[in-house]
This record gives sequence, structure tokens and C-alpha cells, in this order.
Amino acid sequence: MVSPNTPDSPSGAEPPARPPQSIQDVVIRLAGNSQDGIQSIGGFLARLAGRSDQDVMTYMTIPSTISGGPSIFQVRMGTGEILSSGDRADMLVAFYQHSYDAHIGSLRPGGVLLYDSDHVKPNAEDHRFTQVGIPITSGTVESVGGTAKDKGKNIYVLGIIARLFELDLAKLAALVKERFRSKGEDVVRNAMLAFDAGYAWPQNNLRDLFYRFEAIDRVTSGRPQITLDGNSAVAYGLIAAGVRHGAAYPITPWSSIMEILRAELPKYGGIFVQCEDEIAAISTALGFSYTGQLAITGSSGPGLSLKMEALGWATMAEMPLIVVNVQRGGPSTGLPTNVEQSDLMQAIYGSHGDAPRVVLAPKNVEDCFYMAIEAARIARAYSTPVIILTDQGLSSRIEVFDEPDLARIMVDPKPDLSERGADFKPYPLDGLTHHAPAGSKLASGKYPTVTGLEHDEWGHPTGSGKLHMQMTAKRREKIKALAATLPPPELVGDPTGEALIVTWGSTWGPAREALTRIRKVGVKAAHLHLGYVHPLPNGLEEIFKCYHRIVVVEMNDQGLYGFGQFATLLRARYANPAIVSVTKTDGLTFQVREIVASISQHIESRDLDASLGAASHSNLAKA
Amino acid sequence: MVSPNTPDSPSGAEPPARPPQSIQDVVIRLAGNSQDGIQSIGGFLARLAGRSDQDVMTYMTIPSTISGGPSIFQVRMGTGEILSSGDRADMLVAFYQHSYDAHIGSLRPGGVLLYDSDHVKPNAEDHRFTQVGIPITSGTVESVGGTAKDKGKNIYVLGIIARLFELDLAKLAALVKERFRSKGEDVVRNAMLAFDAGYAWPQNNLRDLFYRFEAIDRVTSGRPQITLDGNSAVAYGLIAAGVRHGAAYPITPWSSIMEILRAELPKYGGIFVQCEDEIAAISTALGFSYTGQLAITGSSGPGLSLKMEALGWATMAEMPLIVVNVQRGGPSTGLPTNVEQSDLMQAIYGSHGDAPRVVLAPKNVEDCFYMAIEAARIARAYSTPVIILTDQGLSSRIEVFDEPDLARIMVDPKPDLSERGADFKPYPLDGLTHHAPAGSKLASGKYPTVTGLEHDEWGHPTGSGKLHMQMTAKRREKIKALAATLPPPELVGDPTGEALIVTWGSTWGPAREALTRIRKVGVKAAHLHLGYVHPLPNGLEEIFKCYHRIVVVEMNDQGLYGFGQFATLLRARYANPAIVSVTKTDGLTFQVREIVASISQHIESRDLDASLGAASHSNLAKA
Amino acid sequence: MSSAVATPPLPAGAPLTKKALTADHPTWCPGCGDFAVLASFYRALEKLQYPQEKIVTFAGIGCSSRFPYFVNTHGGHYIHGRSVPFAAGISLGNDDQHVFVFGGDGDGFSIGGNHLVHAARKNVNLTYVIMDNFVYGLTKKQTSPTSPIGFKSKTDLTGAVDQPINPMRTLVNSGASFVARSHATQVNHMTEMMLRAARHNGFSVVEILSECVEFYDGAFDAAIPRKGGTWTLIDEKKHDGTPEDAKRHDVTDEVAAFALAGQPWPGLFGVFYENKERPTKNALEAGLIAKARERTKGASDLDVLQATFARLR
Amino acid sequence: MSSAVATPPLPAGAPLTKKALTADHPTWCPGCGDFAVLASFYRALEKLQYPQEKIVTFAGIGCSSRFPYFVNTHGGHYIHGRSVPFAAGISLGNDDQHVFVFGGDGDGFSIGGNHLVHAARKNVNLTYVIMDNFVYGLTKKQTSPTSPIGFKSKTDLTGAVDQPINPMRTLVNSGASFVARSHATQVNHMTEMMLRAARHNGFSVVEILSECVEFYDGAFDAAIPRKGGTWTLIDEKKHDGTPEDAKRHDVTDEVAAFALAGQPWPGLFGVFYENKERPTKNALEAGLIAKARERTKGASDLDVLQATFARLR
Ligand SMILES: Cc1ncc(C[n+]2csc(CCOP(=O)(O)OP(=O)(O)O)c2C)c(N)n1
Ligand SMILES: Cc1ncc(C[n+]2csc(CCOP(=O)(O)OP(=O)(O)O)c2C)c(N)n1
Ligand code: SF4
Ligand code: SF4
Ligand SMILES: [Mg+2]
Ligand SMILES: [Mg+2]
Repeated sequence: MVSPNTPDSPSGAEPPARPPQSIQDVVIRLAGNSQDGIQSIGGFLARLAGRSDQDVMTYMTIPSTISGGPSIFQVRMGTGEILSSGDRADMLVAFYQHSYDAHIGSLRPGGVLLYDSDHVKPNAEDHRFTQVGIPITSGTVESVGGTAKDKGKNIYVLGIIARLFELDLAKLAALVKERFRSKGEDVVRNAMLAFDAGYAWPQNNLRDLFYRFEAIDRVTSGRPQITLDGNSAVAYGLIAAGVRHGAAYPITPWSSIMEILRAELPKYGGIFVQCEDEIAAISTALGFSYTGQLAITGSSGPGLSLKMEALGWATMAEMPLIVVNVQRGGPSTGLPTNVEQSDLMQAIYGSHGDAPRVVLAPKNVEDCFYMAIEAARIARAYSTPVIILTDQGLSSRIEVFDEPDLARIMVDPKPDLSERGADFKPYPLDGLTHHAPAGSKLASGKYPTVTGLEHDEWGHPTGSGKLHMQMTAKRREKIKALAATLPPPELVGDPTGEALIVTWGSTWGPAREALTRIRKVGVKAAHLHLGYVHPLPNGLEEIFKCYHRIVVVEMNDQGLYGFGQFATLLRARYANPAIVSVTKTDGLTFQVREIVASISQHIESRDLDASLGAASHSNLAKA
Repeated sequence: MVSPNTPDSPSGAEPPARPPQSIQDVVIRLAGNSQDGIQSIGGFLARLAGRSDQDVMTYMTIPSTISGGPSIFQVRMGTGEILSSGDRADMLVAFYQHSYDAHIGSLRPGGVLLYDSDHVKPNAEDHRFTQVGIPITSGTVESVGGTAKDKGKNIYVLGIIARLFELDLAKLAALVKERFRSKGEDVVRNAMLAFDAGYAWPQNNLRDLFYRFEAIDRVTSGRPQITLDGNSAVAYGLIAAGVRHGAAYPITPWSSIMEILRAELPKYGGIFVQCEDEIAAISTALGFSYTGQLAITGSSGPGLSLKMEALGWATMAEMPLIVVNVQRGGPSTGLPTNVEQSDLMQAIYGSHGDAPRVVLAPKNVEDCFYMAIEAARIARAYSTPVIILTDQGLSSRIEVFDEPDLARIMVDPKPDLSERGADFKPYPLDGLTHHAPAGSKLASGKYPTVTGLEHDEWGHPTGSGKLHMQMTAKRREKIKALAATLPPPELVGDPTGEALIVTWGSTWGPAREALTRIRKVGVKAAHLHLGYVHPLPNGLEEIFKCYHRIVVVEMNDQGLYGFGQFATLLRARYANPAIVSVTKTDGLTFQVREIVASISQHIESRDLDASLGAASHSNLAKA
Repeated sequence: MSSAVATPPLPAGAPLTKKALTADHPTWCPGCGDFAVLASFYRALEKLQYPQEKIVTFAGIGCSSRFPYFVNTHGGHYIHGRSVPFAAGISLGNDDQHVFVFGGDGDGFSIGGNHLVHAARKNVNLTYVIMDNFVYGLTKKQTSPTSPIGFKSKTDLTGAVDQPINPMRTLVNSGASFVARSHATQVNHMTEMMLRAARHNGFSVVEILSECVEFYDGAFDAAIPRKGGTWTLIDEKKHDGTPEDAKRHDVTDEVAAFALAGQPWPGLFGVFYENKERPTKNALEAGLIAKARERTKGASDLDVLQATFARLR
Repeated sequence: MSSAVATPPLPAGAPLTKKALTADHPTWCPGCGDFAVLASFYRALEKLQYPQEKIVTFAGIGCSSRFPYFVNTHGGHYIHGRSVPFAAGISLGNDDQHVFVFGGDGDGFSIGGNHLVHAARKNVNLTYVIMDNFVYGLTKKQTSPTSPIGFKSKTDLTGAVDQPINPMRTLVNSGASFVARSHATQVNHMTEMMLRAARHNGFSVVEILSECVEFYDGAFDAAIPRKGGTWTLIDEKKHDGTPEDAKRHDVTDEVAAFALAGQPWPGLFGVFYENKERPTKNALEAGLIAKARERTKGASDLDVLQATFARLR
């Protein structure tokens, strides 16, 4: 139905007729231009959710043009556990006509459209949604006063949303003040003016469309919640892991990790160097590690390709190192501001020669933090390079999670410069390598050489084929030793069944939701998620045995032979024909519905439309 | 038995008592220092074999120290087809004590040891061999005259061998003259003096140990034979293929290809640029290709790792290019002067993103020539980068083969600068890309842009996920289209059986000999060789079905999961558990015996020692 | 999409106009200095009147490096920092082409710094325009090798600390045979410098101070008269024997050019160095070909290879 | 193998001798200039008497780059052309270390050219010795960026055609704060230059002409008196106000150093440039740490991160 409140006929000021409708979870999509600061609305809502013990997940797009342009920010918040940013929206806020045109399709039937009546003319004949015109631009200008132009529209809209969902005013106001304090008093005042104006608007203009989040008591850890994006989580995870040194070169979407570390590390007595290119960066990082201080470098696809030679040296010289790859659309410069998981094969096989190394992939923002710590642990324990594969989606996505127990976690970064015993060898054939960093005395009086040439146990170059075989085995076996210690992977769902959904990295969330949906309609299935992608934990073949189909879901191409990159690796190891592949390369994170749909093609083509339909109606539809 | 001819008791000058023994095939190992020019002895023998319609294969080691040092040259020649350089030697020529000590073990029982009695004291108690002491050093000095020191020892030894095997004196003398002509008259004279002295020695000092190659009439093409090494074959293959431009940076064992092209291309109106590094080199080569003239770059492992980013651009921009990788021992600087096949995964997956490209691998020196031509054909026809994976073994190995029919083969390199029609698109979704090179007019008036960003059909950048999916498919499907046109692979042996030996690249030869041996002892088996390693030709699954075990033999590591790199690829595609792996990383080409031994472990552990024993006795053993 | 709409081809003999040279609408931020550089390039090409198909516009990665999309000639968008060696391949591969390379300070002096030096010393015949905004624009404000000490960027929140390179000094030292400097607010001067660079036979490079209004507002005001800055041109020696000519800058004098590059900010604009004597790499390679062909007496490719094989028998 | 035999550790306080500093026997060709460079390095270290564990000897790839295997200190053999940024990591990671980098002309000026420039402009505190033999030795005689025009190599059979770089000019321009030149036949001079370079606080570089007897025999005879060459030292300004001092070279004058680098072959030897004023990257980063710690009032790592998280609630 069309709302009685059209811009032309404001409904006057009676109080809302109906009590607020109770909801569990809502997806709000804000569509405007990147300049309008819609990201910050999302930011506020996310952090508010955190402070309100609600779960939240956001999703945004960055315009691919330099000068900014159309951009969206989607926030999903609720009282249940939230695993994906939501396929489609319950509420759409359209700032411009182009926003309306481009995104009205993403609104679920029964959903609510809020549009800036100063800029947007919606299709009045469209009866699928509740349409509410709001003079966002003029409302903002009025409230703040002519000078400020339409700056503050985002805060005005924040006010409106606060009112519609009965959000915690005090906390929200506090957040707004915190955010703008640094920018001076009148910026804060203007912001609050816009906010209050927005907050007041529904009261005077809407009869219904008021909501309240159900207070279901979820088991909360009791710990405070923190709200941040994936790149920040990686950076702070590294700091918690005692990483104090790094070097890199900028590239989107990696840059913010280096920007945070460059700003933060000095507070911890550390150094982060911006280098002339990615090769210099990994070299400088290896130099840091050589002094006994595990270092980090990182980039995105193009930069990773440049690091392949030096990474091979790290494997050969057995030098610990952390390399972060924030994956984006490839190949080459590709789709720099979109998400993809297509750098997996390179992470494992990108360097010439047999160069085993470790590859980890976080599944969500919280995992970015803990995976960074785990990467550091492994790099130190096995004196090996470790690659963390995150992606553009994770990098900018905001989530809420329990504040980590730092007191328990924090790692002391002190390098071990103690004197090494007379029997010290840098490359013992019968044990793990642990280097004597520059600065450490050697009781033997014999100082070690680290090298990229094949070498004997003392690091001296050799042309011996026998030693090459032994050292190649040493480098291989230590990674297998790590594999033997890995925890069993996360397996959720039926112990046996038709389908086992397998994921790595950020496809975890939508896959998990997909599992819930297909099980709702009676499919016996489970979801196996692998955070350790190389080496794989042992024993997967036992799990695979229990399902008719192993459906590997990942964001990359099907390749020449019809299998995504991770599916290729699993098939190579297990030679199990039941392993099939679900891939896509549209630069967007998987929608739950996409996964459900493709699974249905792999399990006796059973029709899962029911489950698809299930979640298709808006949570805001009139009861 | 110990030969009656010990240095102390020369046997006087009676003519040989016995008529020359008839042999089919002999392996002679020359062991000395690289400075002694033993390589050139091998070179002479190889070219002589060529001119005598004999088959030949050589094998050499390069000292890993800069200043030269111990080195061997092994030549196998005979009247049958020769596929490997021979596991062990029938005759060993030891120039020094260290040569004797290091290589006596490589001599087969019943074999002949020739040693320089001026330097070597063999173990007189060793009755496994015929030991012949020859005053090589003093003999040479005498013959040439004091001044020349012991320079010419190699030619002296060549004379001895010529006499022992009744080699064609006239042809050999001609070769020696040709070789030294450029160095002036007296160099030639000295060489001939040394040669004659060596030739005379056996006559006066040996009673037996004279041999003659059986004259079995093998089917010869009638074409003249040419003798060259693998790197030269690649270089001349590229020239025959019409490749006139290239750029590279030196590295062992790649360098000689660039050295030949740098010297040769100007004769063909071409240009080869030595660049400041490998990244500049591939970039300059791509610039050449962009002008419509297919270019070549190349390197070995470390250089290839540096080319990964630019190679990804070539895939994205669909720019034709030939990249040669002369593989050596890895990872990192590794074993620069040894052989390995460990860059296969990088060739296929080394660049970030989904970046499909073509990978070919020649099986022997002749194949290096024809694969280079095939690589150029594919690069042009599919506008794609093509990687040729050769290796250190092939690069320096000398073989004899039919002189190519150039008149039939030669490709005209002229770029197509004709005007492109009004409907021209650089990246048509419904067809293969064929660029309009700089210099060509466009009837549309719209000039194309080549780019590494995802793009539309006109080469304009796009952020569209839909286009990214379509273009990703375009780049994938064109490689699959190529796969559909590939000739069926080379399959030799039993149509069904216990074992199918699968190889790629230079393991072809020893594997083929291994097949012969195991079939001799009754094993039903076949050998499948793949020159096209990526994409694979279609239909292999049908072949695999016919054998109990698919044994993939390659020179790289077994990896974390127990499979070599090619075996990993085959298992991933076919998920066939019968695919097993035989690998090694000792930096040496496979010996036939090693392959036979490891196959025996894979086929109902049947005992193949018989077949191993078979070839273990020297061809020179007294009848 | 715009690219679908074909510009009508030029009637044979018709002059090459800005209209024909215009391609996609630039995606630069409003006010970006790069617009003026583009405008000057159009003007230069209108003056040069090269056949359209014989012009190549190439670039690496960066805001400035999006240039080729906006110019309707053969061209391309390569990877970050490697456009110069790629362009060298174009120039040497087809000597008829007029090769122009555009890029930023990060592309040219940071990741690409070494390629610049080696293409310059080889004197490959091409023209390289560096749009220097003292910042990484496309990646949104990190310190660049030309960012002055104290510049606050996302990688130097409290101000850059590393000594920047001196572009002119670096270019003079590189061995480039033509080195000039201009400013994006001076369209006539830019056009003139581009013209002289294009007409120069050899490796010519022009550094243009081109403001990034988004991330380094006002960076080059010191050279903008209407903003109180000083715009000082290099006074080139006329070799007219007059006394005042003695003080003028001799563009063939490397040491003088090096010294001139040391002038205090905002420094001088114009041609710092020009060497018309050095042979180009293009000519040197052509020479090798001529020599080789002389030896082979211009035999056909087939004959030459056949002869080589004969020696391998 | 030799490496198995442990050199007896130095008794505490015992002087660091050549004996203690000797490791594997060099694999260089007999007569290679690099032997003398190694000998001079031993002598320099004997004079410097740094604690053995505080010395790092690093290198890239090349004959010259095998250096670290022959010196019994912490050290390593990295990849081709990248040893300088690696060494920068060592220097910044542990400021107590005395970091020495050795390498060849190909390693340093060809593939590594850009890293040299950027480490130099940042003035990272380390000493870089370039053993320049005007050729690629390890790969057996290809043209290097310092090979003179006409040099016959495997990649220029008829003689090199590309203009080589001028090492001294390149180094002066790089921003290195200490730049010197020596010759492998002059052990005393080499030792002195290495000593001054080592004692210099900042990025110091010494180019040593070191003959490759195998592939470029006699390359540097022009500077060897007993072979009829001329060995001319730079006459450094003494600032003694004497008239003759006026003509002497002022090592703090970059333009003068640049000009000096232009002298005809074989040129001059000694210190071309020295700048004691510029802060090192090491000091600048230490400054950032000090400032940050001031703001956090030296709070513990745990407290700092805790506080950050509090702001993220
Ligand atoms: C190998 C690689 N590293 C990093 C990047 C990310 N990147 C793109 S442009 C750029 C620098 C842009 O600065 P500049 O060259 O000065 O051009 P501007 O945008 O300022 O015009 C960087 C670091 C990349 N695309 N590729
Ligand atoms: C990435 C890479 N490219 C090329 C090589 C091969 N390579 C090793 S040393 C060297 C150059 C040697 O010349 P230089 O640096 O002058 O040292 P020199 O041997 O002359 O002392 C080259 C090209 C390599 N090891 N790695
Ligand atoms: S970011 Fe800067 S350089 Fe890039 S387009 Fe905008 S103003 Fe120009
Ligand atoms: S090749 Fe040349 S540089 Fe290398 S060790 Fe021998 S003489 Fe020295
Ligand atoms: Mg810039
Ligand atoms: Mg050298």
C-alpha cells in the first residue's frame, strides 16, 4: 500500500495510532553518494548496536571512480546472531533518483522506502512497498541553517532511523558527540541540530511504521562489545600478537592496515616503513624479522605478485614473516574495489620451486583479529612465512564482537638475543629452525649465514643433490608437523547427509545461513569451514565420507576444468569425485539465496524454492 | 681383470691381437675440471655422431663454484635410438685423482677405465674393470711442444677415443679444424698434433679394447642431421616461428637463449633488448607484442617470480607473449646449476586472480625447436601468453636430430597494420580477441585501449560484476577452445595394463626407456607423455581407465600431501585415486633404473630387479 | 555506454582536432590539475598533426595514469610503475609511432624509478609526462617520494619525515636527453614544453606540477602568481654573444642543469637540459641491424637460418 | 665440511682479529679483485673493533655478493638486487648493529638501482660497498650498466651500445650522505674509505673498482700506476683559509661533487660527498616513537591497546 504520508499531503501531527511493531532483525540500505557520508550513518548504527548488545553487520560499496559517486551502505542489525549482511533490504533510504532507480529492486516486498522528497520521484504505482517521502535535504538545511548547505543529511537521516526503531537516544547522541568533538564545538552543535530535526520528523508525520527490537535474552559474554572493520581487526590483532615492525606500499583495499600500523606502532616502540615498492617492502620486513622481531608486510593482488620471489627466499632461508593479502577482484588491476577469493592458488603455489608456506583465512571481522595472532604464533614456532588471506568485503565491513581479553592474549615482542650454544645450527636436519638473530653471540664462535641458495645445516651453500633432497624434506615436513597439531575444523549440522557445504574465508557467513535454510526445509546437510587452508588439518576424508556431495563454495572462477581454487586443492588431495564446486565472480559477497539455489542443483536436484521464498518477505511488512 | 698395459709396463707395439668388438651403444664419461675443455670432447663426439648418422645424447655438470672446478661430460652414442644419456658409464676417462675417486662408482662392472697415469693412482686391487693408464698430460705436452703446457689434453683424449672406437678420422679432423680455424693456424696445428698423438697411442700400447659400432641400418629420414643443445633449439625455433623481438635479463641457465637471440635477431631485422631487470624485460616484450610483433621474454625461477604481475596483465589485456622458463633447482636461488621441474604450479597459478594461460613443455632438444614454434602459433591464434617450461638438463644437453625443413616451416613475422573495420572491438564477448596494433587505422574512428582493469568489449574500464563474470568466462573459454583442438597425446605400449607411466617435459626419455625395460620382463604397461601441460588435451580419463595405476614421474617434491606438481593437477581434474606420484629432488635427471625401481613399488610390488640387472653390465665387457 | 558510440572517422587529410582526440569523459575530481594537462596535450597534438593511428598514449596506474582512457588514440593502461619499459617496447618495435607516456610521481619516481633511469640512459625515443602532485591520489593520500617533509598524509599523520627526491635533479642525472618542468595552471607553457619534448629525438621528459585538489590542496600555489606565488621561467642561452647571454642557462650543460635544479622552492620552469647529439636506442639498434644485414648481404630470413643450420651439421 | 669445524669463540675482551673474522675460503677466481676488498674489510673491522655479534654482513646475488660466506659475522645472502632494503630492515630493526652490504654493479645499479636511491634519500644508517667490475661476473660476461660503450660481452658481441650510468653521479644524486670511490689494487685506500664510511652516521656508500680477471681483464689498468695508469686522489678542502685551499674539493658541496664525478676516465678517487647534518631514518623513527610515547605517557603495550579498544566500544 502507498503510505498516507506523501510529501504533498503531510498527515498532520496526531500521535502514532499503533504501538511499535516488534522485530528481531532488520536490514537497512542507505543509497546515496559517497560524499554524503552515508558510511558514517552505518558506523553510528553499528556502534550503537554494539553498545546495545545487539548483533550487527554492515556492507558497503566504494565507487570505482576517483571523484566519488554512487555508493551504498547497508546495515543489518538485530537481536539474533547475524552472519551475513542480508541479501535484500527491509528498508531503503534513497537520497537521489539514481539511488532509487538502482536500489529499489533490492527492497523486499512489504518493505519500507524512505526517499528524499527534494530529489526523488518514486513510482507511485508501485504497491509492493510502503513509500515515505521525507524532505531530507530541505529538512537538514532548515535545521542547521543555510550556511552549512546540505552537509549533515546523514545525521538527519540517523535521527529519523533512531526514532523509527526506538534506538537508545542517549547512547546515540553520545556517539555523535564523540565522533565530532575533535572537529570543534559548532560542528557538534550543527550535528545535533540535524539529528534532533530528523528525530522529530516521524513523530509529526507518521501514523505507523514504528518498530522496536524484541528483547530476546541472548547469551551474552558479559564482556563489552567492540565495533570495527576487518582491516582494523587485522592491525590490532598483529599488535596484540607482539608484532612491532612492518613495511609495505599502499594499495586498495590493503592500505588502511598499513595506515593504522604506521600510526599505532610507534606507541608500542615499533616502526612501520612505507617503501618504494612491494619488493622493497617485503625485503625490509624480512630484515626486521632477521633481527628477531617478527615483521609484517602486506598488499593486495598486484603487490602480492611482486612479492613472490622474496617469499620464496623466506621459505628457503626459513625466515618467519607475516604477509597479509586483502583480496580484490583479479586478475591484474581487475576490479580493485570489489571482493574475490581468487588469490588462493598464488598464496600456495605462486613462488618458483617447491616453496611450502602457511596460508590462513579469517571468516569474519572477529576472526581477523584472532587469525592475525595465530599467524604470528605459527610464524614464530615454525620459522616460516604465513600468508593471511582476507578480502575487500571483510576489510571494510563493520561488525560487533566481544572485546578480546587482552590481558590474557598480549604477546611480549622481545627478541631473543641470548647467546646460542656451541652446538647451534641454523638449519638442523633433525629439528626446527630457530635463527640466532643479528646481535646474538654464538658460543661456537661460528656465525650463521641465512641464504636463498640450497645449504647445509650451517647455512653454507651446497651443490649436493642429497642435501637438497634432505632440506626440501625438512621444509616440507615442518609444515606437515604443523598440520598434525591443527584443531579439528568447525563442523555444524547433520553428522551425515546429502550435502556438506565447505567454505574458507569470508564465505563462512552466508554459507552458514544457507545451511540453516536448507535444513529448515528438511535437507540433511552440514557446513564445514576451514580457516587453515594450507596446510589442511588432517582427517577431512573421514568427514567427507559422510555426505553424498561435498559442495565447495568460493568467490572465484570455475577454472578450465570446472572447479574453484579450493575445490581444486581438495580434489587433488582426496581424489574424491563427490567434491563439487560452486563459484562466482561478480565481485559481490555471496547471497544466502545464491548458495541455496546452487546447492539445490547438486543434491538430487531437489526444489529448494520454498526455503528461498521463506526469507523473501520483509521483516517490516505490516503484521 | 687388470689390463696388462699399466703405465710402467707399456706393452710394446704389436698390432691388436683381436678384431674390434662390435657394439651398439656406448656411454663414455669424461671426468676432469671444467677448464680442461672436456665439454668440447663431448661436443666433437656428438657432432661426429650426427654426421655419421648415429644417435647421441650428452649430459654435463657445471661446477657450482665461480672459478670452475670438477666437472663431467658424459656422451652416449650408438646406432640405436638413444633416449637418455645413460645411467652409468661403459668407459670412464679420469683426468685427476679426484675425478677417479668421485666417478669410478659410475662405471659399470666390466667397463673400461682410462686414467691419466701422470695424475691418477687407481686401486690396482679393483678387478671389476679394465684399467688402462695413459700418460695423457705428458703425452700431450710432448706432442704439442713444451710451450703449450697441458692445453690440448682434451684433443689428445679425443684422438684416443677415435682410435678405440674406429671413429671416422676424416670427419673428426674436419670438425677439429672447423672448430679452431677462427683461432688461427698454429692453434689448429697444435690441436692436430695432440689429436694424432692420441690417435697413435692405443695402436702402440693396447692389445685389445678396440670397438666398432654395429652397422644396423636404422630408418633414417635421409635429411642431414644437426647437433645442438636445448637452449639453441629454443632460440632457433623462435626465429623459425617469426619471432623477431624480445627482452630479458641474464640468469643461469636461461642466459644463452638471450645471448643467441641478441646476436642473431639483427640478421633478421629484429631487436633483443637486455633490460635492467625481469620486470622491465617482460614489460618491454609486451610493448613489442603490442606493436603486433609477437615477442619473447624468459628467465629461470627467480626471474619468473618477478614476472608474475606483468604476466597477469597479459592475460587480462589478452596480449600475446612467449615466456621461456629454463627451470633449475628451487626454491629461491636454490640449486642454480641443477635440473628440476618444480616451476609448473607457478607457471599455471603464479599470478594473482584467475589468470588462465598456456603452458607447454618440450621433451627433448628437437622438441625444444618445435615447441617454440607451437608456442608462437598458439600465442598468436588465441592472443594469449604462452609459457614454455624447459629445464637446465635440456638447456645444455646436446642431441642430434633431422635438420628441420625450414622452407616448409618458416613463419613470416609481418605485423598486420591493416585498417580495422567499423565493427572492430578489442574484446568481443562473442569471439577471440585480436588486437589492432599501434599503427593500424580504425574505420570506426574509435581507438582501442588495452588495459589490466576489468573492461567492456571496447577496453573501457568497468565496475560491473556482470561484465567481470562475462570477461572472466571469455578468458577461460578461449583456453578451453584451444584444449579442444589439441592433438591426442603420445601413448606408447600396451593399450591396457598394470601401469601407465605419465610424464611431462624432459622426463620423457628415461621414462620411455623404463617402459621398454619393464615390458621386457613382462609387465603390461604404457607410457603417456604430455607436451601440452596446461590446458590438458581432452579425453585423458578414457586412457587412465585402462590401467591399474597411473604413475606420474616428475622431478619435483612430493609436497604436503604426497603428490608431485603434475600429479596434483591430474588428481584435481580427474579425482582418480589411481593416480600416484614418483618424484625426486636430487638435482639430476631421472635414471632409468630409478624409474623402474619406483614403479615396482606401485604395481603389486612385483620384483623388477631382473630388469634392473639386465642393463647393469657394461657394453664393453669382454665377450 | 559511451564507448559504444563511435566517433566518425576523420576524412582523409582532415586535420586532427581536439574533437577527434576526445574519448571518455575524465573521471578526475572537479578541479584536479590533470584536466589542464589533458587540455594541453590536445593542443600539442593539434599542433603536431601526427596521423591519429601513429600516436600512442600509455600509462601505468594512478589518477594521472587514467589519461589514456581520455585520449582517442592507440593506447593502454598498464601496471603500476612499469609503463616506461612497456613504452620502450612500443617505440623500438615500431619506430614510426609517436609514443607518449603519462603517469604520476608515485608511478614514476617510487615504484618506477629505476625503469625511468635505464630507459633514459638508453635514450629510447619517447616522451614521458610526469603529473606530479606530491601525493598518492588514487589510493587516497599517502606520502609520495615528492611529498615535502611535514606533509600530513594517511601514512604520515604527524607529517612526512623522509627527504623527498628532487625530480629535476633526478631527471637530469638519469641521462634523459630532454628535461623540462611546467605547471598545470600554465596551459601555454605546458603545451610548449610538450611540443618541444615531442619534437625532441630521444628520451624526453616533462615534469608538470599538477595539483591534487582532493588530497593536497594548494600544493603549488607558491608558483601561481594570482595566489601570490612566483612564476619564474628559465632564461635559455641564445648564443648571441651578448654580455647578458653569459648569465643565461646553457641547456646543454648538465652540471648547470643540476645546479639549477637546486634552486629554492618553487624553483624555475622551462627546459633544464637538452642534448641533441646523443644517438637514440632506436638508432643504435637500427645500426646493429644494418651491420648484420651487410654481413648477411641482405639474405632472406630463410637463407640466414638455413646457413646457420648448415654450420650445425 | 669446513663449516662444521667451529672457530674457537673469542675470549671475552680479546681483540677481534682477521683470524676470527675468516670463514669459508673464497670461491672467487684466482686474481679476482674481490679478494683485496675482502682483505681490506678484515683490516677495517680490526681497526673498528666492533663486538663480533654486532656486525652484519649482507649481500644480494653475484660473485661479489658471495662476500658474506667469507666473513665470520652474522650475515646473509639474499636475492638479486634487494639486499639494500633488507639491510634497511636490519638497521632499523636493531639500531645497535653495524650493517655492511656488499654487492656488484649489476646487483646495485641494474636490478637494485631504485632501492639504492630510496634507502639513500631516507638516509638509513648502513654502509654499502659496491664492487664494480663493469660486467656481470657470476652469469659469465653480460653487459652491465657500468660497462663502457664498445665492451664486447655475450650480450653485445660487437660491443656495448648503451650509455652506461656514471656511478659517482648516481650515488651523489641518490641522496646518500657519504659517497666515496676506491680501487681494489689500493688496499690502504680501500680500508680508509671503508673506515670513514663505517664511522659515518647515515647511508654511506663506497664504489670500489674491482677487476673481473675472468671476464673483463685489465678493465681498471688506467688507474694502476705500475700498469702506466694514473691514480689521482681527491684533494679535500681543509678549511685552513690558505689560498691553495680554495681550489680544493668541498665534500659538503653536492654540485661540486656532481661536477667532480664528470671527470674523464679513470677519474678521481676518495670522498666525493659527505653530509654530517642530515638526520638518519633511524633517528627520525626513534623521534616518532619518543613523541608517541610522550603522548601515551609511556603506558604499557597492554594499556595502550586496551585504551584503543575502549574507544571502539
Ligand atoms: C603493484 C601495485 N602497487 C600498488 C598499487 C596501488 N596504487 C595505484 S596508483 C598508486 C599510486 C598513485 O600515485 P601517483 O602515481 O602519484 O598517481 P596519482 O594518483 O597521484 O596521480 C598506487 C600505490 C597498484 N595498483 N599496483
Ligand atoms: C632475479 C634474478 N635475476 C637474475 C639473476 C642472475 N644473476 C645472478 S648475479 C647476476 C649479476 C651479477 O653481476 P654483478 O651484480 O655485477 O656481480 P658480479 O658477479 O659481477 O660480482 C645475475 C644477473 C638472479 N640470481 N636473480
Ligand atoms: S584524487 Fe587528486 S589527483 Fe586524483 S583525481 Fe582527485 S584531485 Fe586529481
Ligand atoms: S668471474 Fe670475475 S668477478 Fe667472478 S670471481 Fe671470477 S674474476 Fe671475480
Ligand atoms: Mg601523485
Ligand atoms: Mg659486476
